[in-house]
Amino acid sequence: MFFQQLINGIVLGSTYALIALGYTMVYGIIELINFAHGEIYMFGAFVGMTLVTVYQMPFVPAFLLAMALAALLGITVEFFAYRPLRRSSRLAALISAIGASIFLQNLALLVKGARPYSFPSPFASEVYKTSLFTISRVELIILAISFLLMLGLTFLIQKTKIGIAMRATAQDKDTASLMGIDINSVITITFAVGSALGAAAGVMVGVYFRTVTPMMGLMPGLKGFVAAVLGGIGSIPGAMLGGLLLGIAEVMGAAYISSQYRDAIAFAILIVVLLFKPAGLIGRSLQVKV
Amino acid sequence: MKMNKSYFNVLAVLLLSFVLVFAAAGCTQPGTAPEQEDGANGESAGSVVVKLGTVGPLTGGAATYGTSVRNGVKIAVDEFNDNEEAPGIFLELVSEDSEGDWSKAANAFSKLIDQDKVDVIVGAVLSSETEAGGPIVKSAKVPTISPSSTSTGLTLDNPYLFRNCLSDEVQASQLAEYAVEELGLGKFAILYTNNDYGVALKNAFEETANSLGEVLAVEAFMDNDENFKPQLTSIQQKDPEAIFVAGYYTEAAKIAQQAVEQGLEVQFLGADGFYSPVLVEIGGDTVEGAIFTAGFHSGDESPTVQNFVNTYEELFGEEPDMFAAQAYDAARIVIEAIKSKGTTSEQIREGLAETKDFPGITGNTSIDEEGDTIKDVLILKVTDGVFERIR
Amino acid sequence: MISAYYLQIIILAGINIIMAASLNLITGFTGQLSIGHAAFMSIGAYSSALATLALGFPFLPSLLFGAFVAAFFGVLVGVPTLKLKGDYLAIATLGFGEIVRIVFLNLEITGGAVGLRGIPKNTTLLWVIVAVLLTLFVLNRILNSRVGRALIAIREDETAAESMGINTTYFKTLAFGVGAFFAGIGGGLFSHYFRYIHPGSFGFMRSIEHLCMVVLGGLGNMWGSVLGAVALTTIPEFLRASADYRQLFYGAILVIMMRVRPQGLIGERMAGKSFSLGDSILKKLSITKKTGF
Amino acid sequence: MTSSNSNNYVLDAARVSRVFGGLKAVDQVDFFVKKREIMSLIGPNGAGKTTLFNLFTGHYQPSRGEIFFKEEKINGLKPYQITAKGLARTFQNIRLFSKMSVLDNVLIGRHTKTSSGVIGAVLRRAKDKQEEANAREMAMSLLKFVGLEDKKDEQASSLSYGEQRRLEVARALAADPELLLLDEPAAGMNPQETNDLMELISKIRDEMNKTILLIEHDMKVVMGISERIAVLNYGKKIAEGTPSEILKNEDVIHAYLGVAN
Repeated sequence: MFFQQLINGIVLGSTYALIALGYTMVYGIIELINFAHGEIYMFGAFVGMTLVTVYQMPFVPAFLLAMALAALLGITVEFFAYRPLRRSSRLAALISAIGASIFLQNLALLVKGARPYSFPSPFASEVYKTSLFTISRVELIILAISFLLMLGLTFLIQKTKIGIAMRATAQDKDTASLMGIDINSVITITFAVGSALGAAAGVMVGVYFRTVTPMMGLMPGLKGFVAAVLGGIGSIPGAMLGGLLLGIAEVMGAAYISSQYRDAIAFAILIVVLLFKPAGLIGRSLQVKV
Repeated sequence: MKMNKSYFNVLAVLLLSFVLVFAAAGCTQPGTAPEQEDGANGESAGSVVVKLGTVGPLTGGAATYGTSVRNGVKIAVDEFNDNEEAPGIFLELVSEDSEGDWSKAANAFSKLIDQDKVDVIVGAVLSSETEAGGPIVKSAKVPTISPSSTSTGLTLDNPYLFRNCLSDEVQASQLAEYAVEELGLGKFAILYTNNDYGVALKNAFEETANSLGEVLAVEAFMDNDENFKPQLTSIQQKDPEAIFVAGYYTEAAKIAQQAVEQGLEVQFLGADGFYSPVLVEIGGDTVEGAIFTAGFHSGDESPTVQNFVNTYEELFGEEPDMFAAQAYDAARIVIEAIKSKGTTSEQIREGLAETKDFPGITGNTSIDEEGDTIKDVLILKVTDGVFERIR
Repeated sequence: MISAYYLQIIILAGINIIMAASLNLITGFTGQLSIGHAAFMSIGAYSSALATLALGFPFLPSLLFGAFVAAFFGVLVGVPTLKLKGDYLAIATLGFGEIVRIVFLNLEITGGAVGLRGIPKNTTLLWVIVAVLLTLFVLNRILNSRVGRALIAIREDETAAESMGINTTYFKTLAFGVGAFFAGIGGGLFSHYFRYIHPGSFGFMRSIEHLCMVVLGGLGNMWGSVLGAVALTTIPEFLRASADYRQLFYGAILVIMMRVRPQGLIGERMAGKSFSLGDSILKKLSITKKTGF
Repeated sequence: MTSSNSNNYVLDAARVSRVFGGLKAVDQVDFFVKKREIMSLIGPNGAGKTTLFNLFTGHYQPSRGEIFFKEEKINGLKPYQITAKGLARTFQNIRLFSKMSVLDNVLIGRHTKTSSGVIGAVLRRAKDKQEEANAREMAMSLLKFVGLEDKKDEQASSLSYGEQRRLEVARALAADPELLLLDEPAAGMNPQETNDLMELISKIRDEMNKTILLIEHDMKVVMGISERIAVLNYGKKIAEGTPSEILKNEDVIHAYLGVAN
């Protein structure tokens, strides 16, 4: 049973990790907790579902189009809710983000209604059994896509020009700007990439659980954020690690301690980790300069 | 901030005017109320406007249930007005959002009572919401009937609070008996949603099932959870013959799906929370054969049921669920009380308290001296993607 | 005679003033970002209700009992978590809040998922007014004293504060304890007003709501908290008129308000001292250094 | 070996080292400051001067070695505990409580010498009022001492650079310290302000009987007021002595001219 639960945790955790990546990228650049990220995830799931069910689009193009549209939404949200507050306090921006989140969630509610939509899985529901665990095809696909996206993101950040610009901006906005980097477009691209990843997670979760609802972003959004912090917010490998650990912790807690306290156990682990690693697992806390 | 200030002023003004427009529109929901305003109170024309309020989550995680309730009530109200069931009496519907938060539900109750001066309320939806509203309607003496709050003892010591829903204890124990005696099952697992509904079902089922057979595992989940694999993996270890899912349809469908995916081939059992087309929409083949208790069956041939189902589909583009049906019946019970006793709150309360053998779409309904419902429990089975009555 | 509905809104606004003002002490004045204030409120609400129901306490002692239990947990949480900074502290308080909610959902003594009913309705407008005034009075006095200076110094520059001989851990814990104490009072008033409590109302969205009140009103400004609490209690009620568009407008209003007044409704210095202080405080809340990718 | 047997040593550090991930920022430094002395610590940028300060004030813990303040071992103590023992400091990059008033800044400096807690704050008993009044009186006299009494109600961030430096000194003095550590007090000052500062430092020693240790790059200040000078380079103490001795020291000249040994 242990290995089965481990697999359960890894699958759950990889979706958290994808959501956490969006949070952490935005945070790395402008130190904003992008509260509306959960709604972008929801939006991505809706777009994917609509394209597949209404327009009969094959899965892969639908998936990519959902990512693209979510990227646009991310840019729009940044433009209206965050950009005007860039010079204000971080908490003002946080409240604006919360407002944007409430707005988007209820917009979806008005347009789509409260009832869950069914997202028929485009994959055959095959199950692979080994002696230690069973894993379904959807789960394997989710793991593979998550892995590919994280690989792609790492490449983008480490090897491309825009990635270097992002890292430079994250380090020091003013200096980066003096070096001729257009901060606004770096932020726009960061939102686009982060939102696209969120949408990818949304579509995959939608397919996995075969449902899409306007409220689906609420808890995963929170968990994604927690995962990002657990890993060390601002750090991309941290977000991946944090997501996986949170998923595994949640599953193991439910399996071996008590399913009633599933989330409580996950949060307790989070707090304990932070007490020992106050800047998250991979986050570097700089020594306060006196 | 170097943004154009006047631009924001324009935005703010726009928003405010929106609010005002909706303020005007919100007072009377178009289509539900006749032209006469309650200011005249209809004395001269001999017409009376009875205001009926609803409270339930229209936003937030439980919005789907609250919306169903509002829809169900709306059909009953429209029907009453359009058919002029009681000439001279018009029903006006005012719906308030509780966000699924009981303290906000309390605000909604107070607002309906004090601002809108409603005469009767159908609501709230979640038990915690109705619990919070109970003291308010009691002191304001506004009769209230909840279509879905199943919490044990909810209506005790409150002569103004009634409900129209199956008792969790009755459903769960009848289902457990049926499962053992008719289906020949003996080894059970329970997966319950950690709210008053799930807990009450779990407790009752566990007690009966343990006396007739054996409960091997009990696991919990939270409302709006999506991933049930850890619980299902633990349950699978115990190798039960059946899983009783004490929760609502969305989660139940996902549970069935994930269980089957994981190779857990057992009989699924459930309660009236399963009753929604969404169960099959999402669950597909995996919920095939699931057996659950319910108070409503849309396959029922009776004209009232068919009429309701058709109207609902026409108006809202979907099949009604259990919340909508019970809400419709609750509103019908209110209407019967108005017809038989009168239009004041006190008369409606008397009428509600005396409800006996009301032939609703959710079965014959009586209200006992505590304000609780006595109704028949149906047992349904998912057969070829539709609900079939098996008892 | 004032209608029961308005009375209820006024009472809720009063309770929210207590919540916002006490959170302002922690976040606005001491600079420690907390997203778990509802947890202290729920601890106060449950303990005072249980003191009334199980121990038969009169109202005032049960309120104080709830407040002290909340303060105890404030200190208990504060001691280990306060070495965390900025968003890491925020997330730890959020986690604490969720843990508390889930514990209440599963405990037998609190009625678990059914909630706790039959609490006598002891909270009246008079009680709320007195509690609000006392809260503001006490917080104001604390802020205009040696203790308050130490708290604000921590927010302004923790390193320099420590160099001035301020035991920063002690004072941060103190701020958490005092903040939690008043949140506990707010919770006690809440439970004895509604006569029923359930963990559902103390989730992280409630904590976020408290934070919105503080930031919207103006960080580090007690009048701001009063205004923020009143605004965010009444706006959703006004918006009931917009029916289905209500929450949509609520979200839009938050965004627009922050755009128009990012420093909060009352951001800058105004009459009285502790009831003032500016807006750029929040840069101090970001201690987490950027780590880059 | 320097030990704590000389009674007039206010500060006495024995073979103190501090390593940051392989880099020896401070390397086995012996160091002492005598009572009522004005002493300077100089060295090229990155020599470890501020790190040494931070070791004295408890912001950093030494990797090795011991530090005594008035014959009492202070390593392991937190900065606030060390301040309470009578060692106050200013910062290289001014660290005022910028949103607070000038007077409040000084009052915070008085923190260790006052004791009112929450109860006192709320009740304002006679002794609390008395304590507050005394603290204010003391703070005002310090503001007068540094020439800022007219600005007491202004926000600290609104002061000019030189004024901010003086306010930092007043704030440190409010703790009534025996030893005052000043980290580059003349940095960024114009010649007039620098002269005023030198006068102020002498006054602090002469009128208030304080011991002063300062880090400074401005040689005019260093040579003008120091009785003793210690020179750090690459974390090591390379020289120590009177200003005239230091001026003649070969190692020091090399260090400053950047010529390799």
